[in-house]
Formats: sequence, structure tokens, C-alpha cells
Amino acid sequence: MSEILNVISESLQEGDVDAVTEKVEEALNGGVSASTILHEGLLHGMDVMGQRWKNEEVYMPEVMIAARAMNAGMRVLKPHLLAAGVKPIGKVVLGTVKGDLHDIGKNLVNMMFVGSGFEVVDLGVDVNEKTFVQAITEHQPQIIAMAALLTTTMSEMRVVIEAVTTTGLRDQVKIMVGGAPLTQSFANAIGADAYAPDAAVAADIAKQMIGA
Amino acid sequence: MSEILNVISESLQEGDVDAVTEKVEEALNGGVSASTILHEGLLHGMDVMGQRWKNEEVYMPEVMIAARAMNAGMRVLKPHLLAAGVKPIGKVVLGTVKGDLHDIGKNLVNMMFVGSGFEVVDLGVDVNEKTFVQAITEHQPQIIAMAALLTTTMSEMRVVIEAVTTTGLRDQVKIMVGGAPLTQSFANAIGADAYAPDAAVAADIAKQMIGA
Amino acid sequence: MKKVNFTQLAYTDLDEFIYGSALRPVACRNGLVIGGGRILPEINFTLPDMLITETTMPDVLRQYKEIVEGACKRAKELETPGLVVELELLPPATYHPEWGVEITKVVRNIMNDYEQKHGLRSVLRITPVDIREDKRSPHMWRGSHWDAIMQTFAGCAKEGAELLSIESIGGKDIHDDAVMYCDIVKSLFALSVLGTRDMAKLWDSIVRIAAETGTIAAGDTACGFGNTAMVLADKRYVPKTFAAVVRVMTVVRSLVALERGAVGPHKDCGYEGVYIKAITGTPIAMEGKSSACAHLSHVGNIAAATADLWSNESVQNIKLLGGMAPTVSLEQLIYDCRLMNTAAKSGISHARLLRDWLTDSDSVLDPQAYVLRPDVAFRISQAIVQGGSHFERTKIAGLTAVNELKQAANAGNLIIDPKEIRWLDKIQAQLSKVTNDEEAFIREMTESCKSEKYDPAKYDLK
Amino acid sequence: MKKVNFTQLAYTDLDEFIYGSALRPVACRNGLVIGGGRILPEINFTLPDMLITETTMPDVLRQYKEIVEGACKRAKELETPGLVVELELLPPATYHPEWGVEITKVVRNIMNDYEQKHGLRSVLRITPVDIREDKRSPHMWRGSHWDAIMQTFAGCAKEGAELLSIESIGGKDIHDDAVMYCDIVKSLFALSVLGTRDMAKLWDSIVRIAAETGTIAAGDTACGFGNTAMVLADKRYVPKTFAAVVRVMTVVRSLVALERGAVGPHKDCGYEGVYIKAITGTPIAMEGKSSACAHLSHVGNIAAATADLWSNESVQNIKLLGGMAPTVSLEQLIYDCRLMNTAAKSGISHARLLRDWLTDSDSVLDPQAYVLRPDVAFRISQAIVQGGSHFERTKIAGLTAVNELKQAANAGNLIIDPKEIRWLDKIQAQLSKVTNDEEAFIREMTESCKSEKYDPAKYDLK
Ligand SMILES: [Zn+2]
Ligand SMILES: [Zn+2]
Ligand SMILES: [Zn+2]
Repeated sequence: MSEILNVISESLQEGDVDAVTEKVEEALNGGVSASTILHEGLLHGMDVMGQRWKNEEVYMPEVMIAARAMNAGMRVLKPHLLAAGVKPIGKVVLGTVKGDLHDIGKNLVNMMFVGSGFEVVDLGVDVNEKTFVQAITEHQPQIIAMAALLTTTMSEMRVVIEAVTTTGLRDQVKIMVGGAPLTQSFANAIGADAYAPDAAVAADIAKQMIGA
Repeated sequence: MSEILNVISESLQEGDVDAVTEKVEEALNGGVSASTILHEGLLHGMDVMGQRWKNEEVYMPEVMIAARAMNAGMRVLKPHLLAAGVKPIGKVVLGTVKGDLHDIGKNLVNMMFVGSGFEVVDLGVDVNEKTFVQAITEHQPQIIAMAALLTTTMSEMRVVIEAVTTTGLRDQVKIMVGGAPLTQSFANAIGADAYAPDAAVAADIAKQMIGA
Repeated sequence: MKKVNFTQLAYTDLDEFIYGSALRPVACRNGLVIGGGRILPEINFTLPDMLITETTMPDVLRQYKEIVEGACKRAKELETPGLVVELELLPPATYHPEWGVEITKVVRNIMNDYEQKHGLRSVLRITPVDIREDKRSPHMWRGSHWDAIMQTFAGCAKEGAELLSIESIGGKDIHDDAVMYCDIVKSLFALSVLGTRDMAKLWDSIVRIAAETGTIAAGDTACGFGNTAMVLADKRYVPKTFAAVVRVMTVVRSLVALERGAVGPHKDCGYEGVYIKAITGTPIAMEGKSSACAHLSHVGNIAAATADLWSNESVQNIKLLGGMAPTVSLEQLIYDCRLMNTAAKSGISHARLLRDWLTDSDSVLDPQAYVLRPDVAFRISQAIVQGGSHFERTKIAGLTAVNELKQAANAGNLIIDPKEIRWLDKIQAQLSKVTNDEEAFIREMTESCKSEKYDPAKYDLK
Repeated sequence: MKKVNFTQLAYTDLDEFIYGSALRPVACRNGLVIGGGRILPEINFTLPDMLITETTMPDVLRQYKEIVEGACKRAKELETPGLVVELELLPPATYHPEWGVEITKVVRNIMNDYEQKHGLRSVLRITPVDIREDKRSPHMWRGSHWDAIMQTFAGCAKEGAELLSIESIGGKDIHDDAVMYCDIVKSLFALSVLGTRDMAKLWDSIVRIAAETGTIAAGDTACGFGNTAMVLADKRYVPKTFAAVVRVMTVVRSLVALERGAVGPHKDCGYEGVYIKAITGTPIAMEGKSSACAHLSHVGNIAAATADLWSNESVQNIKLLGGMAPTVSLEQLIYDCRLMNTAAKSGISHARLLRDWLTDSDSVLDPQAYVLRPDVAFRISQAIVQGGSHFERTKIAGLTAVNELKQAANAGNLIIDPKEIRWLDKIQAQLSKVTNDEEAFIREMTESCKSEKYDPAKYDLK
């Protein structure tokens, strides 16, 4: 790996937004392809952080801060990736379901997705089925990810899946669900494609699901 | 109430099998109708015991012993009831489902049914769906009552209900279910007509269900 | 700004700081006294997987009926000397105060019944959900969402809910990020500026409703702050040391309820209750091992050491083999209370022994447990009440907690992973750098805390 | 008939009769000692609503994996010094011993993993289900059903299950009716004649398998007898006094396992364990408040007083808010053990204090709790071991229990409903009338106990 990519990866691991921005620009100017910067710089750095997290060497904020730097790098990189026809490994529409105001788990999942190279459209909390359906039409994601933290909102996921099915969009997207009161068997029962038992594994499961 | 019916009721409450048998015969010989003996003698006595049980004045064995005496009285009375065209308030086919050897709860329910004037066909424990279906054809009950005490046998109830439906017998019977791991919502989910949260209330629920 | 200013601890003797007894016990209408010498169970519950709508309301009411009927029946069978039932409303039942009121009626009816027929003395705590977290809430202290909360309090109080509580969320808009990024300065801002300001307004209103309805302004909990950090720490997302320091910093925020006239019992899911009790002498609800149904924790025993009510936090109404889960939970609470009350009945020195075993059994293994030690809570509380403002107090809370944890680790009284120690240094450095000028701090943070979720105008900050 | 005849108590000093310590501790292969000075958690579990068939076996194995993985992970996080996992097989996994063996492998693999990687010391108890209760079982001591049970023991032992246990059902065919009708004479017959005979044959075989596989013949439980009565008493179907007397009468039956060479730890769901420990000095598993998930009880605290393993009895693998139910249960067990071990560590006199609070907190309120008092268990055990035969001992057990309960009620040490006292008189009268001639008793009962369920030929009785 060339020196500059190394620096990008390491700056990202340190969460240094300025350095990442600057070095990505420098690499582009130096003729490194956007795709190489993405994979061997940014995603490489995120991969290292992901490994260190799995090895219990770092905590989530350190991964989050790296992901924030990744986001910064992506802002610079995105037009170049588009121009070169490089696509993100996948696009995810994400939200906490209607009636549920829980935010933090969803935000963690968001960052894990970003760190794995997904493009994420975060619909926020208290998202009803219409908004999910609309977002599929508008953003054409491969994946819909829903969170629910209450026993009295988890069944809103069923409502969303039914709405997606009724509008004929079910074949276009994989649907994954997560949240404290959920289980694999609930996910199966409502017709979801996957269940993430934990925010930390959501992105891995998503990758498997779309073969990325 | 005439003196002899009173004596029958009281003997029954004491669980005195011999006295009940004797007095029922005496009443029949004295020209009291079988139906009157049943309702104002035997069932009256069971009613009193049921009330005393609800008021926490007696324990279940005392009710059970009364029910045993009721059974003895019924043995004398039955041909006369048949001759007079008097029918039991209902017929119940009862059993613990396949794979489940639990007996005691089912036996309690049996006795509660008998004490309420039902005719009971007890299929025993570990009863598979075929045996239930056969019993409907053979005994023409109004009610099927099933028990399951294990989380790994409760779903056998679903199997039975499906078998009853498939064989076209579903409209002929009401189905009630009970047992420690069950809930009303499980009963609803498998298509049962009623759920008995407790052996003590099973007969009351059954009566309501068939409008007896 | 404070109505009552707690500048010293209510307790002077650590030996008296103990479960079941509070210096300022709370007497309820039916004579049941909380903190009057024995610890009592407080049962919590939620609905199973179901939606709450106009259509499902009959089912919803049936669920609550079944739960409370089951709980009261078991409490009676186990001859419980007293019972607190907490009705933590779900969002729709606060958005529609009339639903909350209807649920209260159903629950209260059963409780009345068991009191009259079986002599089971019970008290109902009502906890509306703080729907001001909804982005559509126009303002923290007025408008539709505020009104719905207050109507819920007033309506439920009239129907027999006697203890008024809430898990208020003022500052959570900032604090969620503070936890996710382990940003202790943001945490300080959220708790000491936004949180305390909100608490003052909120509790002034609740105290007024309590006075008008003859009920008790009980207390708040920093659940959305401290427990969020704790749960993330338990998943190893954030360091336990961070969660422990945040816990201590929530003290100043939750104390505001008492400053504005609340009298306890403090709500269950705020472990800062230990400090509240030390400072104010009012009784507290706590939750520990018996609330594992709601969240795992590292404070299963120590949480009981100074508790006056013992809670299970929350459990869905689902069937376990032994019965419905809330009934099962209550049985466990009752036995825990029985044990503690039996020890207490045989003398204060025995109660202290049990308190200390409860304490020592957890405190060495986890920093979050360590800061709940009665002696530690005493020392840190003493430091906190030296602070002049909420801002200053919260900063003191954080820094003192860091010191206590470091000393404990050095002395071998607390086992912390070196990774965790590193975070203590980080927190200390960040907190130490914060200006002492509150106004300057607010300006600085308002500048840097731009986010979609946080709207200063809702707090009347520009 | 007995290999070892226990004619006096192992304990001479009531003060030493305490939780966590047994006179004859059991050392496992990995060095974990049960009854060696500290009480350890024993986690139990069952599957959620699902069928067990050839087709669902992959799902079944996934379930067990998830359960044990979750339990081991939490045990490690809470730094548990040792863990016993009980695998109570469901009927299909005993009818098909190869399924039981497969499940054992999966479970044991995870336990090995946590032991090697994280130093979590754990031991597996295997409990086949006693499928001889099936009417199709040709005989109690030979034939298809007996063979399947023994194959299960041997197969699982080879795969790393180290403690062999069973809830055996010899005599249950009669005893179910005895409970339903509160017929203490039938109970006597079921326990002292059928039960003890069956236990001798059964445990001779299990002890042999243990010797052959280098595992430990642990112990039995009269769950199907004593707990059936207890659960019905809790529903108010049968008097609690009846259930209490039956409990004491089960002692003689369960003791047979030890007479034939079992060495403990006695299985959890037999509260007669207290007596087994008093008489033999072997460690016992007990279950109390933390087993409310499996069944409510009136012995939530007292059950812990002399326990060496602390169990939750059973819980389905379903999701609670805090995690999967078995994980939640284990956390509660761990905290209970922590508290008891902390007290014990600060001295035997402290352990005794805690033991006595656990005892006193329950024993006055319920006869079933009262007979578990260490002092009462001591006195009754002393009477029991005076009996020459199992028959005589069981009769003594019942009559002595009646006396103890009456005296306690008279002295105000036990509150019993007058209705309940009436039943004590009844039981006493019935038991007193029973002949002392065992052979005559057997003849008489075989005559009068005609029932569809009971077939004397299966016990080699004519
Ligand atoms: Zn909370
Ligand atoms: Zn709560
Ligand atoms: Zn058992």
C-alpha cells in the first residue's frame, strides 16, 4: 500500500477529520484512483477499527469517531466515485418505526453501515410505513433496516412490511430488523429477511444478505 | 326440595358413595323423576361443593370425593335418564396431547366437568391427532378439551386442530385448551375456541361456550 | 433559582444510611409509609407485543387488568405488608391523556378491591412518558406535548394515582450524542444546563398538580442519561468508567426535583437515587438483580443497599412457566424485601451487616457499582453540595467521581481494566479544561452543539 | 437392601449446617468443588414453543447453543467463580438417546470453549426424562424405556456430562391420585414401597454407569411427588399442610440414591435436599425465589439456607427486555450467590446470620417453608434415621412432620389456617392406623390401589 493511503487509513483510525479530508484531496491530486482511496484508505482504516473493536481493544466511540472521519473523506471522494462509476457496496434506508422515539441504537447502526461502505439514508425516528415506502421509491435502496425498542411498536414493522408488499416493492429490497424486544422468530414471523441481534453486527449481516 | 333429594345432595357433599347410590335408587323407586334426582339431588350437591370451593371453605379433594359420589349416583341414574330422553348438558372428549405424559391437571378437569353435569370421554395422556379425530366421530362430543404442560408439546394442539379441520369436523365441536405454558393469545393463534387458565374454571368456561 | 438549597447532607451518620429507612419517610393516604423502617416491593410492567390504538384499547385494558390482578393476588398470598404499583404509561397513553386516565382507573379499581377485601395496602405511582422527546413538541415548557403530560398527571392523580413521577428528558437531545461519542463535556452541558433548567420548570408544574390533587410529587430519574450509558457499557460499547462518571453527574440534575418540592420516593430506574437519599433524606426506589428482566447490570446487589422500594423496572406481560412474568417478578421482589426486612427487624447492626454485604459483593468488580457504595456516595455527595450552581455541582460530581475511582483502583478496592483507566484520564482532562464561567460555557456549547435534534429555542436559549 | 445405611446424621452441629459448605464436597474433573465453601449458580432452561422432531433438530440444537452461549457469556462478564449447567432433556431426546447425546455435545463444546478461552469453570449435569412414566414402558427395570434412559446416561456421560441425575417416577402412578385426593396412606405406599424399590434398582444402574464413565452419580429428586403437591397447594387445591407432610415423606425415597452410592450434588427441584444434606453430608442444589420463573412458591428464601448450588429450575428460551430469559435468570442466580458468598467470606458466624434470616423470613408464614428450617430438618431427620426400613422411616417422617407442624402452630412459630390444622389431624389419624407389617401393608394396598395407571407387575409385585 502506498504511503498516502497508509496515512489516510491511520488518520481515519485516529478520527482526525481534517487530516483525512486533506490527505484524500492530496491523493486524488496525486492521481490515486477514487476507488483505491476508498478501499485501501478509508475502508481499510474502518476495517482495522472494526477488528480492534472485535478484539476488545477499543470502544464504540473510537469506532464512531473514525466513522465520522470516514464521512468527511467520503464528502471529498463522492463526486470522483460517481464520475468513475464506482458504487457504494449498497444503499440502506434506516429508521425507527412509528410511535418509537428511540434514537441511539439506530444511530449506532447507521455508523456501522457507513463504516462498512454502505450509503445510508437515515429517516430518523417515529417513521411510519408511508415514509418507508416513499423512501424505497425515492432512494432505491437494496436494504431497509428498521428498529423498534418497545413491545408496543415492534408490530409496526409488520405494518411496514405489509405496506412494502402491497405496493409491489417487496422484491426490490431486503428487510432487516432489530431492537431489544425482537427475536429471530419474530423476524421470521413478520416476513423480514434478517434479524440483527445487536447494532455491532448489523452491517456484517447486511453485507452477507446482499452478497457484498 | 323434598327430603330424599336433600339427603342425596348432602351425602354427595360428604362423598358417601354408598349412601348416594342407595338414596338415588330409593328416590327412583319412590317415583321421583330421574331428571329431578339429577338436577335437584346430584348436581345440587355438586353446586354446593363448587360454591364452598370458591369461598375457600374446602379443598379440591373434598370436591373430587363428591364428584366420585356423583359418578356413583350417575351409574344408577343413567339408564333412567336415557329412557326418559334426558341428556347430559354436554359431552366432552378430553386428553393430554401427544408427547406429553402429564396426567393430574387433566384428571382435575375431568372431575370438574363431571361435577358440572358433563359426560366425559377421557382419552388419557399422549393422545395424537388421529385419536382425537376418531373420538369425535365415535362419541360426537360438543367439546374437545386438550391439555399440554410442555412448551415442546403445546404446538401439538395446533396439529390436532388442523387435523379436525381437515377432516371436516371442525364445525361440529368447540375446542378448548389449557396448561401451564399456554395463554389466551396462543389459544387464539391456533384457532381454539376457548382457553382455560386454570383447571378449576374449565367447566364453567365450557358451559358458557355451549350455552348450557 | 432553587427553592430549597441542599448545602449539606441530610445524613450525618453513615451507619444510619440504610435500606428501608429514610430520614424523611413519605406517608401515603392509606397509611402506608415509604422509608418508614421496611423496604417494600414496587412492581413494574409493560404490555406484550401489541399495538395501542383506539381499536385495541379494550385489549390494552384487559392486559393491565390481568397484570395488576395477578400481582395483587400474589402479593396477598405472600402476605406482603405493602405494595407500590408503578404505571409507566406508553407513549400513546400520554399523547391521549384520556387513555392514561382510563388505564389508571382500571388499575386503581383492582388495587382498591384488594385493599378492601384482603387488606393489601398498595399505592399507585403514575409515570407519563416524556413525549417532549418528540421532535414535533413545539417547546419544552408549553404547547401540545407539555400540555398532554400535565393533563395526564392531573387526570391520573384524580383517579387515584398517588405518586407522581417522570423520566424527564431535558438535555437528552444533546446527551444521546454525548454517550455515543463518550463526550463528557457535552454530557456536562446536557445535564447541568439543559437538564437542570428543564427539571426546575417541569417539577414546579408537577409539584403544583400534586398540591392541587392531594397527591405526592415523588421524583424523577435520569434513566435516559445514566441508564443509557450503563446499557451501552454493558454491551462494551462505552467504557464502564464513563458510565460510572455520567451516573454521578446525573445526581445534580435529578436533585432539582427535590429542590422544587418533590418529596420522594425517587423513581426506580435512576441509580443516582442513592445520592438523592444521602443529600435529602427522602426515600428512594431502586432496582437491581430483580430488574434483570428489563436490563442486565453490574449493580444487582449493591442497588438494594439503601433502597426503600425495590423494583423490577419493567417486564412484558408474557407467560413464563411459573405464571405471567409480572407476577413472577413481583414474587422475586417480595422475597428480596422479606430477607432485608427480617435482617432489619433483628436490629440496626444486622441491617448494616446485610447492607455492607450487598455493597461489598458488587463494588469491587465494577466502577458503576463502586460509585453506589454508601460511603462513596456520602463522600461524593459532600463534595457536590459544596458547589454553588448546578453547573458547578455537576462538574464537581464528575471530577470527584473520577478521583474516587482512581483511588479505589490504586488501592485495589476496585478492579478496572487498564483500558478503562485510560478513559478516566481522558474524562478528567476534558472536564478540567471546562471554563468556570457558566454563561461562557453555554455560549460555547450552543455554538458547537448544532444538531438536527437539539433546538436551543425550545429551552428559551437563543 | 441398603448398601450404605445412614443411621445417624452426618452433621452433629447445627451451626455447621449451612449453604455453600457440605461435609462431603464433590470435586469435579476441572477442579471445581461443589459444597467446598461457596454456593454456585446452576442454570436450567427449556425450549420455547416448538416441536422436537428429526426435522426440527437443527433448530433445537441452535436453541441450546444460543442458551448456553448466552449463559456462559454472562457468567464470564459477571466473573462467576464456577457454573453448573443442567441439561434436563425433553422426552424426545430421551426416547432417542442419540439426540440427547448430540445436544450434550453442542452444549459441552461451548462450555469447553469458555473454560479454555475465558477461564470459566463449568460442569454439566445431565438429566434424562424418566420416560418409564409412559404406559407403553414394559417394565420399570428392563425393556425399551429403561434401556433408552441408560443409553442416554452413558452416551451423554461420554460426551462430557459429568453429573448424572434424574427425577425418577417410581410410585408416581399411585402418587398422582394420592395427591389429588389427599390420601396420605396411598402416598406412603407410593413413596416407601414403590418409590424406594425403584430408586434402588435405578440408582444401582446409574452408579454403575458413573463408575464406567468416570462421572458422578449425583442425585435424584422427588419433584413429581413433592412439587406436584406444592404446586397444587399453591393453587389452593390441596392443603399446604398436606404438601408439607408429603415433602418430608419424600426424604426417605430420595435418600435411597445415596444409599446406593450417589454422592451429590442432589438435584434442584427436590426440596427434600435439606434432609439429604443433613443425613449424608453431601452437597445439594436448591431452588427458591429465582425459580419463580418455573413455579411460584412459599419457600423463596429458606430454600437457600443450606444450598450448595442455587438453581432457577427451568425457563423457556424467550426474549425478555433485558435479554433471553435463561441469561436473565442466571444473572439473578449469580447475584444471590455473590451475596451469600460475601457473607460467608466474612466469617462462619456471618454466614449463619444470613442463613437464619433466609430461614426466618419464610418459615413462619407457610408449613412447607417451616419443614425446610435447618433446625426442623435436623430434628425430623434424626427421627427418620431411627426407622429400620424405608417403610417405617417414611411413616416416621410423616408423623414427625405432623407433630412438628402442630407444635409450631401452637407455639405461634407458624401461622396456619384452622382449615389446614384440621388436615393435620386427618393425616395423623390415617397414618397412625397403618399397620407396622410392611408385607401386610403391601398386600392391602395392592388390593385397594387397582387403577388403570398402576401395574404391580412392572415392579415385580404380583
Ligand atoms: Zn427508565
Ligand atoms: Zn422504570
Ligand atoms: Zn423438577
